[in-house]
Amino acid sequence: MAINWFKYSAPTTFYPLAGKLIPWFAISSAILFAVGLYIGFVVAPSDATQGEFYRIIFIHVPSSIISMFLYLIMAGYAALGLIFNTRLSSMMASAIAPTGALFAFISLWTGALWGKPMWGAWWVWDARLTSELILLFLYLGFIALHASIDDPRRADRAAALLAIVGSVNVPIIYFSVKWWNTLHQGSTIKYSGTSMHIAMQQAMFTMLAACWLYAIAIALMRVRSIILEREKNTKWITELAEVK
Amino acid sequence: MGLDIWMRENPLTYIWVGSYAVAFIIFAVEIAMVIHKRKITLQQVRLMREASEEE
Amino acid sequence: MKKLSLFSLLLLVIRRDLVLAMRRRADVLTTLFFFVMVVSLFPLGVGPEMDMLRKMAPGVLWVAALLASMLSLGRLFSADYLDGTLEQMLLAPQSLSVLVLGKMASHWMVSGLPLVLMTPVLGLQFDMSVEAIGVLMLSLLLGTPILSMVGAIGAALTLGLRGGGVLLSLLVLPLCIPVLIFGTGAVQAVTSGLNVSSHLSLMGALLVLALAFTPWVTAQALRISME
Amino acid sequence: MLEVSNLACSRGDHRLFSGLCFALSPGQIMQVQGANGSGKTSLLRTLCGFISPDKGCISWGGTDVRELAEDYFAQMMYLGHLNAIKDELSALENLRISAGLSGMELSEADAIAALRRMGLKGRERLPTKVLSQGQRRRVSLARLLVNDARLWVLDEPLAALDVGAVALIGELIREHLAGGGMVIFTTHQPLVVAGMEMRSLSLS
Repeated sequence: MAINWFKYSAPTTFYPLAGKLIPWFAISSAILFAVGLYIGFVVAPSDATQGEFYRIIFIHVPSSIISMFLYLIMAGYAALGLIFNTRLSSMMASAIAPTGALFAFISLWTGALWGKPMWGAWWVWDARLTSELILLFLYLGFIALHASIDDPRRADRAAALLAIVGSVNVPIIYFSVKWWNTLHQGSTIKYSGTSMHIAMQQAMFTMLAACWLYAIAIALMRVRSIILEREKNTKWITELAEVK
Repeated sequence: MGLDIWMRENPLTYIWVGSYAVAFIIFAVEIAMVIHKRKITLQQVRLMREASEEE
Repeated sequence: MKKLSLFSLLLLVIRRDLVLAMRRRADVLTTLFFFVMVVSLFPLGVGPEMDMLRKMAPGVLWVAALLASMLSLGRLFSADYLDGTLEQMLLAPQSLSVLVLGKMASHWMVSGLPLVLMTPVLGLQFDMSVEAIGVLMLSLLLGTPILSMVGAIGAALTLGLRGGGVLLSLLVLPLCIPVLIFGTGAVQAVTSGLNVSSHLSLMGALLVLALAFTPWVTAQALRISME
Repeated sequence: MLEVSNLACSRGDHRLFSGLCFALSPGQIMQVQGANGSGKTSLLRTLCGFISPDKGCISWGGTDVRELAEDYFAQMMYLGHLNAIKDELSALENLRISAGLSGMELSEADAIAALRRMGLKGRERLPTKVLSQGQRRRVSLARLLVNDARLWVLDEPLAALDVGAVALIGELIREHLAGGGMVIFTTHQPLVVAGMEMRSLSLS
């Protein structure tokens, strides 16, 4: 069956579709959070070396992973918007940015909380934490640039270019930070790795899925507001049920 | 040092209050902000529509 | 009338910007003074222990160079933007990327090269060894052009915006981190008796990469900002 | 040569014009008219490719200008509100550099001749910051003399000019049209081009 993807790339069809999808994503995200927390705190045993503290990784690792992927997805949407001049993809990019930044922040926060009992310091210049911090700066740069340009089209295009340059730079930054870290014999976060208990893995994957669904739901909610705002002069917006 | 000892004695509370609660508060704030934004935008759109209908 | 070749176009832009910089010397000198001053403030802030200063020197000089180049980046396109020359550049029938490359090159000669030349004096303030100063100069020589080139993208994106200068630093500084790491890493390697060629060749690779892509990206950014 | 079809352009939320169609053939001149804010400058900037239109197409010799890109830029020249001259440079340096930016190597003798024709005799080597507004505009307009572009896009070329200079511009445009050139311009002052039919396009 051939699906006409272009049909869904128009704000007119995407807006109601997103509205219908949001509750599903939100509800399944909430259920998975509950399941993940149950497995993570009740089923999974405490770790031999780290005691109970390792349980932070159920939120720390998913938020790190998601913050990195969201940057790439955001850059991808931004690039689509820049190249094919599609309005919706630029809107998606600016809807994803705040969520990505918040996940980066959560990852840093939980990383610090995990570091305190492990190393006795809130902040350690570990390669992964440092890269995460730089990632947060990149998100903030994207948001700040988008916010300081008044003309929405120029804002979209300028921020898109920045996101593309940033995503090309992310691997370079990551490897240089990693290299810098090994040079200075810094400590590197090591998770239980291969010896991870099956329940720990289940908890981690459930939480990861829950976070993904949350990120999708919130990004869709935000993009609906952006669509409303940008297209407020068009006819179809004034005919929407919620506007009347 | 008080915190260090307390932390070792109550690891689960430390984890819960320190990371999970913070994460969920952040999520809640984000959701509230998005809902608020939608309300404001809808209001604006309605105002625009009424203004154009009066013309 | 003769058609200009791309290379002579490049030289024309470089020469023009250098002449303009020479006629507005104050701008060039402020950047240099800023660099010297920031570097000189560090011993006052952290105390005069020579051991610690010697260890800190490469990082301090590199960060100061980074900040000094941010300071001058705001001017890279703004004068041309305000007097309309940028419009004419966008209509250049030859390559806009070449014009941009010329502007990057002259920006480096005006704001990067003086810092490199100033380094030995400042290195002595920090009691650095001769080899360390040599490597530091070499790493700055390879690295400051990258700062000018990556910075040009930010300068083009923030053209004509309110608070452009601060925003520019926010956008560009994270992108410059690898340069900082390899630059200071090279000096630390030489002081601890390790081989510096790997750091410097990585820096060289970054320079080649920047040369290949940044002029084009900056040209696109300028087109976006002129709309 | 220059064809514009169904062009629409907006600034922010505000639609400036839409469904704009016209064509310009060699030897023709067109004045864009309209009140302030009607989009005259935006139209000219769209023709230069600074602004990408919302809808419609601009073609040059039958090909979309976005495809031609630099080949199109080689055949047109734009004079905007801003003079594009540097205060620190002399009139001569300014003229030679702007010719250079448009890809031409201009000899000193040619540049001086052009500046003299613009009535700047004796001021060629002064820094432009000591010149008056009108004289600076003349330096900027001297580019018309040292360019072989076929299409001139002039935004308010007569601003700050005295009667003599206006007459001179009229003459320059007539020569350009006689040589098969095209001109599209905006103005708030009357411009007489002897013996040429002046077309007009009004934006409302």
